[in-house]
Amino acid sequence: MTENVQHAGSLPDERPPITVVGPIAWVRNNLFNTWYNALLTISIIWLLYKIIPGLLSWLVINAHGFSAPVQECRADYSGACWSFVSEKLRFILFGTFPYDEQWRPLLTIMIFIGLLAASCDKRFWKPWFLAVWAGGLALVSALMWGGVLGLTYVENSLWGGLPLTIILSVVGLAVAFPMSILLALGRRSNLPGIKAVSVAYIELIRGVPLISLLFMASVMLPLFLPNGVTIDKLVRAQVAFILFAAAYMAEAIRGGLQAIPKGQYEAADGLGLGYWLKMRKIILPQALAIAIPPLVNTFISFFKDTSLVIIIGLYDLLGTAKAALTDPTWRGFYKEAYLFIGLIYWVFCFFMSKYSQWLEKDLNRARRR
Amino acid sequence: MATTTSAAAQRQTGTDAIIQCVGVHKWYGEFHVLKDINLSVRKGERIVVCGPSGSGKSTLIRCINRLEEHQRGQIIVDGIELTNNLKNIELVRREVGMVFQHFNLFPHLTVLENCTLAPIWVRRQPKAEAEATAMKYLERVQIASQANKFPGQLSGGQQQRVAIARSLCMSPKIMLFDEPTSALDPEMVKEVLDVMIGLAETGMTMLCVTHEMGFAKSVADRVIFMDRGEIVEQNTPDEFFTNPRSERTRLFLSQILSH
Amino acid sequence: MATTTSAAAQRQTGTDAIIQCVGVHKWYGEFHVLKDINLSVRKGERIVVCGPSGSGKSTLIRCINRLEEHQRGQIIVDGIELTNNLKNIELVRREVGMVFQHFNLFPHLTVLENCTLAPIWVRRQPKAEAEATAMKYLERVQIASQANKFPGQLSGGQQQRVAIARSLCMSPKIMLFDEPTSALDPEMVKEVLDVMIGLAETGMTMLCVTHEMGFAKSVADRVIFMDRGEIVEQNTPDEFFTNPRSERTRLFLSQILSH
Amino acid sequence: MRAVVFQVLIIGAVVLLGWWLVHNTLDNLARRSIATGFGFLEREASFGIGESMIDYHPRDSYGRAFLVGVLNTLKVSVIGIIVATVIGTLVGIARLSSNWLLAKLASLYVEVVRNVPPLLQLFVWYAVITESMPSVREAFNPLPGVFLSQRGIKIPVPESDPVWNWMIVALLVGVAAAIAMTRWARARQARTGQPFPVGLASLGLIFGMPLLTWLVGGAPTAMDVPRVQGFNFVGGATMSPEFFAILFGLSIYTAGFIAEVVRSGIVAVNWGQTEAARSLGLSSGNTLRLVVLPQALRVIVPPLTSQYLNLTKNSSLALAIGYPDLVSIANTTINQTGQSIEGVAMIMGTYLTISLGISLFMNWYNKRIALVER
Amino acid sequence: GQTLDAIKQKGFIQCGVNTGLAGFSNPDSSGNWTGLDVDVCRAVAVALFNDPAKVKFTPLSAQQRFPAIQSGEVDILSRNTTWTLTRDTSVGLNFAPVTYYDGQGFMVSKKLGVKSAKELNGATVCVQSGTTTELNLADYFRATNMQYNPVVIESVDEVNAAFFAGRCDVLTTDASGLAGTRAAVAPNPADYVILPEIISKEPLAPAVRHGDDQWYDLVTWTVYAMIDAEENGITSKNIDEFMNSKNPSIQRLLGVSPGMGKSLGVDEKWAYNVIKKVGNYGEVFDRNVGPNTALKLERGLNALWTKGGLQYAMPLR
Ligand SMILES: Nc1ncnc2c1ncn2[C@@H]1O[C@H](COP(=O)(O)OP(=O)(O)OP(=O)(O)O)[C@@H](O)[C@H]1O
Ligand SMILES: Nc1ncnc2c1ncn2[C@@H]1O[C@H](COP(=O)(O)OP(=O)(O)OP(=O)(O)O)[C@@H](O)[C@H]1O
Ligand SMILES: [Mg+2]
Ligand SMILES: [Mg+2]
Repeated sequence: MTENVQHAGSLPDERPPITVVGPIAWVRNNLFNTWYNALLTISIIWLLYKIIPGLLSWLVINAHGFSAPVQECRADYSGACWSFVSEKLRFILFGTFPYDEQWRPLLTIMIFIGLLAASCDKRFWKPWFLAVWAGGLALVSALMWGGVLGLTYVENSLWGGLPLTIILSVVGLAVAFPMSILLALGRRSNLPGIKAVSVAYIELIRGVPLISLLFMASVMLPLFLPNGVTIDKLVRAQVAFILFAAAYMAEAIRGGLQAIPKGQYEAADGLGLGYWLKMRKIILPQALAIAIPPLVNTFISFFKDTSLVIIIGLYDLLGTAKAALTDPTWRGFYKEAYLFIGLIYWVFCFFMSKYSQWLEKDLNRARRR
Repeated sequence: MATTTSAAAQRQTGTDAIIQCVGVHKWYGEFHVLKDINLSVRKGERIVVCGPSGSGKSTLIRCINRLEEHQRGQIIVDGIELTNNLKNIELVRREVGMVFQHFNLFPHLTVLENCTLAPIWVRRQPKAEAEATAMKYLERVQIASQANKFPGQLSGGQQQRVAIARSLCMSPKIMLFDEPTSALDPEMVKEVLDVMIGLAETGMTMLCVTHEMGFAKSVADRVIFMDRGEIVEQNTPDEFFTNPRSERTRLFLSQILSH
Repeated sequence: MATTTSAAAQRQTGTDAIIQCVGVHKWYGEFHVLKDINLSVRKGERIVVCGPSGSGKSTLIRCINRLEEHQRGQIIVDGIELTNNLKNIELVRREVGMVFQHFNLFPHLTVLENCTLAPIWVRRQPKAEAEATAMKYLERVQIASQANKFPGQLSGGQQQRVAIARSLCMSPKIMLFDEPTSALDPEMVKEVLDVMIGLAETGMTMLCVTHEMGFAKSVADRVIFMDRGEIVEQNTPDEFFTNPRSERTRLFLSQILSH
Repeated sequence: MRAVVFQVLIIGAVVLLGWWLVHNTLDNLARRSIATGFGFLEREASFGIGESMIDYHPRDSYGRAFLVGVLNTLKVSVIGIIVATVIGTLVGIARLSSNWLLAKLASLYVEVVRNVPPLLQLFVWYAVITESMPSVREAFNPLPGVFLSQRGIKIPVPESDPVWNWMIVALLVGVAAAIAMTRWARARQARTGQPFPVGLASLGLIFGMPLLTWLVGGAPTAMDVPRVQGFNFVGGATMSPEFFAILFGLSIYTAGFIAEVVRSGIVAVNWGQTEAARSLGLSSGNTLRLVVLPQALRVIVPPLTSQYLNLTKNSSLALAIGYPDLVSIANTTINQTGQSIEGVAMIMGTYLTISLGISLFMNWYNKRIALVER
Repeated sequence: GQTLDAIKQKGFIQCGVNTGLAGFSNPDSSGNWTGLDVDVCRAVAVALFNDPAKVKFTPLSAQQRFPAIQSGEVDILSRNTTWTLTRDTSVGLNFAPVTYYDGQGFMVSKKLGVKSAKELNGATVCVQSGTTTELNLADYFRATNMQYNPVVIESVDEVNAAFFAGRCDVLTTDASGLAGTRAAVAPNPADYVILPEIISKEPLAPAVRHGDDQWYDLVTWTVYAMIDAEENGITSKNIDEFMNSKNPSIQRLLGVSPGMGKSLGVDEKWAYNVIKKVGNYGEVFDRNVGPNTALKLERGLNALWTKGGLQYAMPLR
């Protein structure tokens, strides 16, 4: 009789054994759950033990502080020379922008960061926010070029450092974006002429390294233009970036377009929406939402790739760091320089990549509604 | 009996025909989908198209608003011949509403926006007016309370009703339905059929591909039976169901009714 | 009545038990999922496990072929105790077929390849032999004609039948089913249940988590009711449905049958 | 009709733009009396190249110098793709490891490597390699005849002997035999059900055949062992620090992306697949090989292709750290001959060819493994 | 001429410099361009506009420099460029007087015990790409029938870093660069020696495009004026004392007796301004690369001809 009703009442929940919860269980389950994991854990700890002290001593313990004179650094190379960074900070960040006016690029950076941060919020994904961007860009041009509002004129050959990196990538992407939409639509068009031109463009550009495009822009562009016509170096780099970014973004958008079911096209056709109306109102809003994560990935790689303009002698962040290293007094501290700008690049890219991951999850959740 | 029908059909080819297909042929690559289709639909007529799967029903309907292109013959809709002329195609599409099997609502727009999009952008109506019209039709399909939801939040039957309302908002002269209930769960079929019957009662010209024989019986003026790309039989519903002329029709009906 | 059953249960704990759980406990982190499970299954017995959602039915079944690890107590399957010993686990798994709620067919292999994969690689059968066996079982589940299709081309009910055939191809001594019909459309449920009933008739030892009470009534030797990680009641189907002893069982049955 | 006009206009515009550029260029070239044509390729290059897979001397032609560059680029790309795939796969799997430390370390790797410009990473790797290696005189000698130093890795190579040629033939025969044996083993398994240790047997064949040939050929042991003479090692074969830096810099950078590709591919395979396979009694190795990987691959291959293309194109960064790749050599050529149009055209043409080749191959492969669905 | 008119019209000189070469052209911590090449451009700006700020600098890489001057992107190329026949002719440049006499040399680690470049057979050599150095190196080893193994890197700093890390046995570049590098970059300067052989002549001179002789003259004579000032002992500090000098050649130089400015088409006080605002050649040298800078270069070939060097100003008359 009793076996049938095995437990007349509900058994109490018991505490799990220590092999299931608690720090010991955690260590067992996460570090030593199999023999090879145990082996791995031990070798990793050994490796960290070997690397970290040396790194720490160079970075911190033996390092020379932010105000150490260069002679002190030269006397002892066993630690980092952080005074290099403090000495060259403004040059690395702003390049050859007139020293007394460097609050302007600083403000520019902050405006961009503010705009970018705001753009991350979906509540701002409204048409009027484009106007905010336009206003922001106008303000930034006024700040950087000057010549208005009592600001002295600063020509763009003097721009450099972080503002240049940001301007190249933001403006590049902003201009490339509409182009890439056209290219993506062109590639999926059923007009053979348009399709051929789009495919040829995308594949040609994607098939060659950006560096050779930049190289062409710097060395050969003068040959392509009518005699005597020259184009500003910044503009050339910017154009090369736009051409390149457009091809890559077009492919990301094409992925989004392909994900839109055929029924959406047919329904739009059935309502009598013309081609452009159909694209603008029905297809693109959906396709772009799908394409956002790969687009953000493209943004990240382009932000990093701005470092290639060094090839054509523009001082972006990497360029200013290298130029800072040519100061006779401060030659040789390239580890410190690279570490510093590497960190700046990393911070920007890391936030973008985290954001894209978050966005992807968020959009997927929204789509499953 | 048969003579009456053919006489009626004869009369329909007259000038008040709103859709006219003359010797229409269509190929998909090598495959001959539509073979010499002659069809004429009067204003206000309600036609049900049926036939086995793959017989070209969808293709025919889709040719009428040029979602597919035919290769031979003429299709004239509301006095406009369908050619490659983009302007004409857009004109025709404004007058022809289409309801798809899979609804094809725009998922990024609310129900109301789905309904006002085309009136605002194609008919250039003021937004307020378009919304008023939309609400009117949404009420007619008994879904006005959901106007601000997104399609993804509605059941299949509700979605299909929105799709019908969306077409109606363009005040089309003709409505085409391509198996509007076949993607729905059985319980939801009735909701949609009711709406369609209501629509039929207003005198709308309707061309409907469906296997809902109850619907055909109660509202159709004419039933068209297609097989292998041909129109095998056209008849009144009564005749069609009780006294089909062709052997094929009989076979088809026996299958569908036994189901 | 009750005494007979308990006597039967007593006998089952004897040596011919093919599955034996003794005082099994399991935790997910802090959460105590299985509490002191004692269960013994004879060869050829057909057991249905039911109970409210989250009561640990799946977990119990999954412990039996070690897809989950238990932390206390003993599980002995076909004479082999389940411990961390990988060899033993693989031996047990060969003898235990499992059918999942979501089929888990291998989408990159044809139906036939799905069925022959394990016999070839685990039982080392020659391909021709494995295929012959597979075709035999595919015929038994009435799907032999689909042998060369890919799972993606089949309906849910067909897929689940393939999944059953796939398990049978390993000639397991025990079959475990974890809600095999709950992901199916109503029409397809019957197809699968028919196959399972057929299987039960061959005398296969079966442990089946299901809410199909009709199935339980017609084939189960014993119904086990679980709640909050405990086995609350074990009984013959007749007793279980008509005269449940525990209050909880009664509540559960009232809900499920009213459904 | 409108569409036709539109297309004609667009193509017309493209052609016009092209004509305008060509016209300007010709005009400018004439105006500045700059020579054109590929005649310069036959002129003497008269600059040295640090490493080359074929014989090269400064008195060789520009054309040959360029070929050296192309081969060097191919070398980095091909080996880089292999290394990056291996590292990336390992890191991707490590991110999914149940070992917390390993998983965290792997994600740290990915986050760092993906978010720092590759050019910067190359500088760092080059500095690390050149600074951490001992000098020639103090070269690290882990195996007899193998030396690690600031000049790179030196390994002994056998002195020329006809047996070595025969061994290469034997190697090829071994590979062919291994392929044949794999076929046979598959047939045998189909027939009898008995699997055959194909992996081990193939290894045996591929290495055993040359070994046998070597023994039969009288086992010549004369090796060209690297030894210090003057400034450097002479003899043996070299892998230079530049090659290492570009190879590992690119591989490690690209591996960060590949790791994510692999991880997402594996995650995309439903856990139920693994459970189903395991509950059929398949071992974990067979589960991975027969069930998980074939499904993961179809998610992995398309993005993997882009990564391969990126790696190939990024190899053009080699000029920053002194590896004589095709861009580096073309740059020097352009500088000396002033024929920038031809030079850049050759650079772009070569990369385009390589890229299209990779794309074609990967697309073919992708099609082969595509899933059939309803 | 065309170029000079254009310069006068836009009001500044566009000067192409190196993207960064210590002592010759490099931006300082506040982003101002400094260096010997930079000062030459400033001097020309002073001669023309009497304002050292009326010059804009375009940093150019080795590949870019010739297209830049050819296409008119820059008006003057003051970028440590070696004066060669091909560059004078087929690239289409006119070289102003040499501002720095250099020659390509070798630096090696003391530990190797090498005394002469003749002993370098089999050495690994670090060299910067895209310059004449790369060719001279090949020529030298071919001429002496020795083997070498080049490591060709794009930027000077990377070349230097590689050498001091021990990647190469030999560092080759212009001797000026070698000395400077040893002084400033070497972890321990005493560990390195510069070999006595100079394997090439590297006269570094500012250059202008063919086609505007007036502009060329102005650049040429600005350089001569600076050298001439040093010959006469005139510096930016003491120049005002010389205004009363009775020496007619000084009077001509400083514009006290007019004529020189007019024939160049600039202000009569052009040379005065140059020396006052930029300095004479010696001052410029000392300020940028001289023994008191981090580069610690000796005058050597760049001493005045009167002191055993090669710097020799043509007579201003
Ligand atoms: N895009 C296409 N390319 C080639 N063949 C097509 C295409 N679309 C449809 N077909 C073929 O044309 C024939 C008619 O298709 P249609 O969709 O008109 O049939 P249907 O009568 O609507 O059938 P169902 O009841 O299954 O919807 C079918 O055999 C179909 O396979
Ligand atoms: N991997 C896991 N980690 C933590 N908790 C889990 C895990 N798997 C299951 N659980 C929890 O364990 C309990 C029992 O789960 P189980 O799947 O066995 O229930 P079930 O009886 O099969 O329910 P259902 O009828 O919903 O399938 C549930 O409360 C569930 O939330
Ligand atoms: Mg159809
Ligand atoms: Mg369950």
